[in-house]
Amino acid sequence: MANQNNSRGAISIRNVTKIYDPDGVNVMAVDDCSLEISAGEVCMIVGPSGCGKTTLLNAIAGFHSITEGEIYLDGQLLCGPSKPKAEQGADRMVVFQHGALFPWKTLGENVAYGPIVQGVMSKAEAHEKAEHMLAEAGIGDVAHKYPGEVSSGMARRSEIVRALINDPKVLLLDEPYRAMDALTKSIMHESLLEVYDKTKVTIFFITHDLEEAIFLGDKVVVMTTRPATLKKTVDVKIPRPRDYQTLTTEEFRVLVEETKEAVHEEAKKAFDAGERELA
Amino acid sequence: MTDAVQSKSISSVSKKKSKLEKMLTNKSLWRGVVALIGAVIFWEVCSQSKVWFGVEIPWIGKVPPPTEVIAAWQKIFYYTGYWESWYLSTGRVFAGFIIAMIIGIPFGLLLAVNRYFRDVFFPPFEILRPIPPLAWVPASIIFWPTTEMSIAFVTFLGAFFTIVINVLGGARNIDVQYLRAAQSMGANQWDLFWKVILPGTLPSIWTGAAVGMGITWEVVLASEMISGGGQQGGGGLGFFIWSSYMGGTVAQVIVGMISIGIAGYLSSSFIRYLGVITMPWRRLF
Amino acid sequence: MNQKNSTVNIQEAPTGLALKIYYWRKSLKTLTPYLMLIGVALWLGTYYLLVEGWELPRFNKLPGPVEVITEWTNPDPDWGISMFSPIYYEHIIISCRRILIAFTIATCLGVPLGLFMGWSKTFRDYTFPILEVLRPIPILAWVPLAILMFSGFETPVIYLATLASLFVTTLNTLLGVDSIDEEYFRAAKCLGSKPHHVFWHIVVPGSLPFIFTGLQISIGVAWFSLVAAEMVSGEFGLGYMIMDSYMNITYVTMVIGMLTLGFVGWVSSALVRLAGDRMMQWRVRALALEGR
Amino acid sequence: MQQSDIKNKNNSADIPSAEKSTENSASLELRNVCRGFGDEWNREEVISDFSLSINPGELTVLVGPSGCGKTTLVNMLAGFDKPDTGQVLLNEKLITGPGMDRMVVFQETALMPWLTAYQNVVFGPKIRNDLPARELKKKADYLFEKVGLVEFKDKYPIQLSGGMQRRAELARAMINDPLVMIMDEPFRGLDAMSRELMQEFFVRLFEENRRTNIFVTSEIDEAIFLADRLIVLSNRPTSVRKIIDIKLPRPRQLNVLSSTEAYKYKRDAMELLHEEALRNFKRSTPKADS
Repeated sequence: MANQNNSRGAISIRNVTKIYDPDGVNVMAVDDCSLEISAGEVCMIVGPSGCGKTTLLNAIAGFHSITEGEIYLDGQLLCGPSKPKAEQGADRMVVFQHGALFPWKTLGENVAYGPIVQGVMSKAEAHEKAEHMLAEAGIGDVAHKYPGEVSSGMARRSEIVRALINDPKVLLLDEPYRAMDALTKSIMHESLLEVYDKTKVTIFFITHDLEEAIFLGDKVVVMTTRPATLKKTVDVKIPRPRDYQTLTTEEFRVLVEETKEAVHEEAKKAFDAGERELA
Repeated sequence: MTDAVQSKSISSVSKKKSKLEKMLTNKSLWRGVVALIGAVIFWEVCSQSKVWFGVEIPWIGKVPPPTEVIAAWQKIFYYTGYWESWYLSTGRVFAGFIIAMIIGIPFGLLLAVNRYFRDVFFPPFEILRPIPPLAWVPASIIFWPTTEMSIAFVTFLGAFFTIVINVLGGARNIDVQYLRAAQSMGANQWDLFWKVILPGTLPSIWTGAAVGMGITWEVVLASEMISGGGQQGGGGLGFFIWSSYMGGTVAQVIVGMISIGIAGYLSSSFIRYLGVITMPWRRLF
Repeated sequence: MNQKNSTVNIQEAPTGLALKIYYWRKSLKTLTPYLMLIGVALWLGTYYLLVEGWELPRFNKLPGPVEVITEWTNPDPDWGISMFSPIYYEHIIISCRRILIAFTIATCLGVPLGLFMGWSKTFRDYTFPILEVLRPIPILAWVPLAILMFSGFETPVIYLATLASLFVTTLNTLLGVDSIDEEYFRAAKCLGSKPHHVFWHIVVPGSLPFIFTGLQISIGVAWFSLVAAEMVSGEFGLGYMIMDSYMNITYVTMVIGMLTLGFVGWVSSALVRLAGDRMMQWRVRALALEGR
Repeated sequence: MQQSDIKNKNNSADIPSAEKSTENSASLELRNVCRGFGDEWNREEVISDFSLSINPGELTVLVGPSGCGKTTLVNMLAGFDKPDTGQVLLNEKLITGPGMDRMVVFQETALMPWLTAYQNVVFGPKIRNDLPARELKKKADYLFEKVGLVEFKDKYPIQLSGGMQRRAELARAMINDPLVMIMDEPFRGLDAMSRELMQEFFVRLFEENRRTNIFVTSEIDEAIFLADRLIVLSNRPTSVRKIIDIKLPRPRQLNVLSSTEAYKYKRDAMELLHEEALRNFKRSTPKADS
């Protein structure tokens, strides 16, 4: 299933602005943000919580519209002035922060749901492929279990398999490992890297943890606090395949040192804004 | 937690729409009004269909139209007996309800707190609970000397089971962390009960009360209809509806139905209001 | 540092009945079952003492437990109602038939109505206010109208029980649809599902837990209204039996009627709970893991 | 209330008794403790033959994979849970139940939602009424100033951010002058920024009165930054895989984490923990971190 030709999945975001209008109080969440993500690249978006990174993801996935600017995927217009809201499709698969596996379907049924519903595969074919992919991801024996019965680590892994079975152009991840403790997180990182090395699918990954960004990403984009604009872009030249030893190499430490100040500054502003708001 | 905090700071940046303005432009509110008016018109047309078009629509055809109901309501609006039945029914409802709260809440809390008490008293409670309250009406008429007391007893039963179940449920799933934190700060059994379990169960006490109130109105109406029809029937909205039905003025029956609907709604919102005042910390959700 | 095998399996884990017997035997060592017996004995004892033992002034009119049980188990009962008399079972069957009809109509109407109200905002805006206005009116207030609208005895009684459970089922189904997390809808759309997929694969299974809580309340409410309707206008059924035995002062059959009602009510809600667990395996297993 | 203000408040002249209790900090000890859960057929020994002694006046950090029984250890130290066999001792005396000499701050907030922050903090002394009202108020106000929540005194917990709730809980624990503070992954739910600020704040607090502290976490950076002594725990059944003495200079600053010495400790711990986490993942079931 590995699509080696990484000629697809290039996203180009051009001067996108997003103004929310909750009950008449218009608020700018994204301000004139431009970003180029080449095909097969792992782009990490780092920024303080609530700074509008998720708004960008929602725009690409087609959950929300954008006010100005355009977003292209492999040259085709996803959304722009003429079409503010992109259609949702399996080419841009989203993995949510708290997970969205259907609790009433077994993990196998969850994974097979996409192809069946799109009519791409027959029921039997889809289930067979689902089981095969789950086994490949090392959790083959849980295919008949319900999401409520397996650990959060396994559930998250099967959610990524559910995304990959549709052979998406882009994987959109919204802080997928935030609710996990650090050690399960390190295993999740390794499994994601494994999946990436095999499929070379473009990954748009949102996180507020800088070390996670540098460890996983090819490019790390630091966003300002609200409204979100690009503050700093760092190219991570660490060779692939990477493993947890990379976390303690000198090169990694220097990169963290370099970007830490920028992230810290933005986080402090967001933190104080939050505190002042509550007082 | 901090995400929710950040999003709040978004709205403080620009002008806030006033509450009324928001209400008026709320589309679903207008649709609701249209739907209600439409329903009343539909009722009018169907009831009048015999007179206007000569064809009688099944079921609704036999029901008097709204115009007739309003006329009937105006007629008895100034008739003291009508408001007296309001007063009597509400009195009975609150009598039964308050007794149910006074006995039900401590009983529920004791069931939750003390294991042995629960082992002994929960089985008989569970055996009696499935018996619908109205099945007790004849038995309570036999037992209690006056009809007034028998109605109050059945109303008490109606609310009692619901309140106890809600209080028990609420008290048993208080987060164990609160109890542990209080214990490590030197709270003895008594402190734990008054300072942690009681406030922690308050929300489910009020839910139980709101549901219990709904049931008491149903029970009072039924007991008034069943026993009120008898000798020294003491009036009340249930009796009012039954006697209007016996007396053949169906429009007045509908007036009775609407008034008891309003009375029920007012008393439930009163309970919700009490809940809001006694739990200031919940208002901020 | 010795790494012992962490899970010590002494013998194969018992399941199903064996599991229940195991827990039952374990509970025998504790005080609970004995206290429960004491509780029931206490209740029956006081009932017996007050009515038949000391025959206190107000209580002596009521039939005592001994009297009721002897009548209940008496092959040819004095007042015609006992375990062996066919008329007793006729009442039960008629009442259960009425409940079955009312409950099925209410479920077949209420669940789809609730699902559509949850599914499309406009439909909800038009129908929810009407429901909310009618809901506070107690079911019994509908009795005169029901008798007027429907001829005969059967339909008004069933209409009342249906109306009672219709409100509860619709409301709880609506709550069920609202309780489904927005992210499930997004994930489904992302995976390329068309509207009807989303309805059958997300909305229906997602709201099932609330639907079944609603059905449990609705069966209780249905019995509540059925008894009342039968008392006031019924011809057969348990409610009528109780009222009839009150009218001609045969109080023993009244108590039998009440206890039967309680038992049948309990059985019907147990059946609904069973159906719920069967339909929602995923919840049962998740809850089991949390030790509930 | 800027974070920096908290620092210069600390050296204010009159420090009420809460801070002078350095000399009575206590030592804790676990002697071959065993604890298991479940019925015969799925009996699982979460902790078997576990021994550890915690020196007085030290910040001991326990780090280990999720589900390795850290929380069970905390519950036994705090007295909420009793070991099946073995002993848990405080100053050589057997621990029988919860007490105010061992105060716990939990993972999820245990602030009572129906009490304001101030009422939560004074809850302990009030029910024990072992302090005259005037002095209690002075002590509470001092602590509120110290944790930087003066303007939030009369807010309900729901109105406070995650970081603030933690600080209120710290104040609530400290007002009882406990001999030992036990922290069970208190900063886990916070976002990265509040977590760093809380870590810095907690270290300042510890360095000031050197009270015996037990801190449980699964974050390695947090463990190294806070610890005098780092205890690396193994998978179930929990045992001590390694004890690492963190010789980083006190008072600790956040940038100490990017020093080469800190990286050496991190690599050392990572090695063990990654292996444990992998084994745990293969066998893991969704049981909560018991």
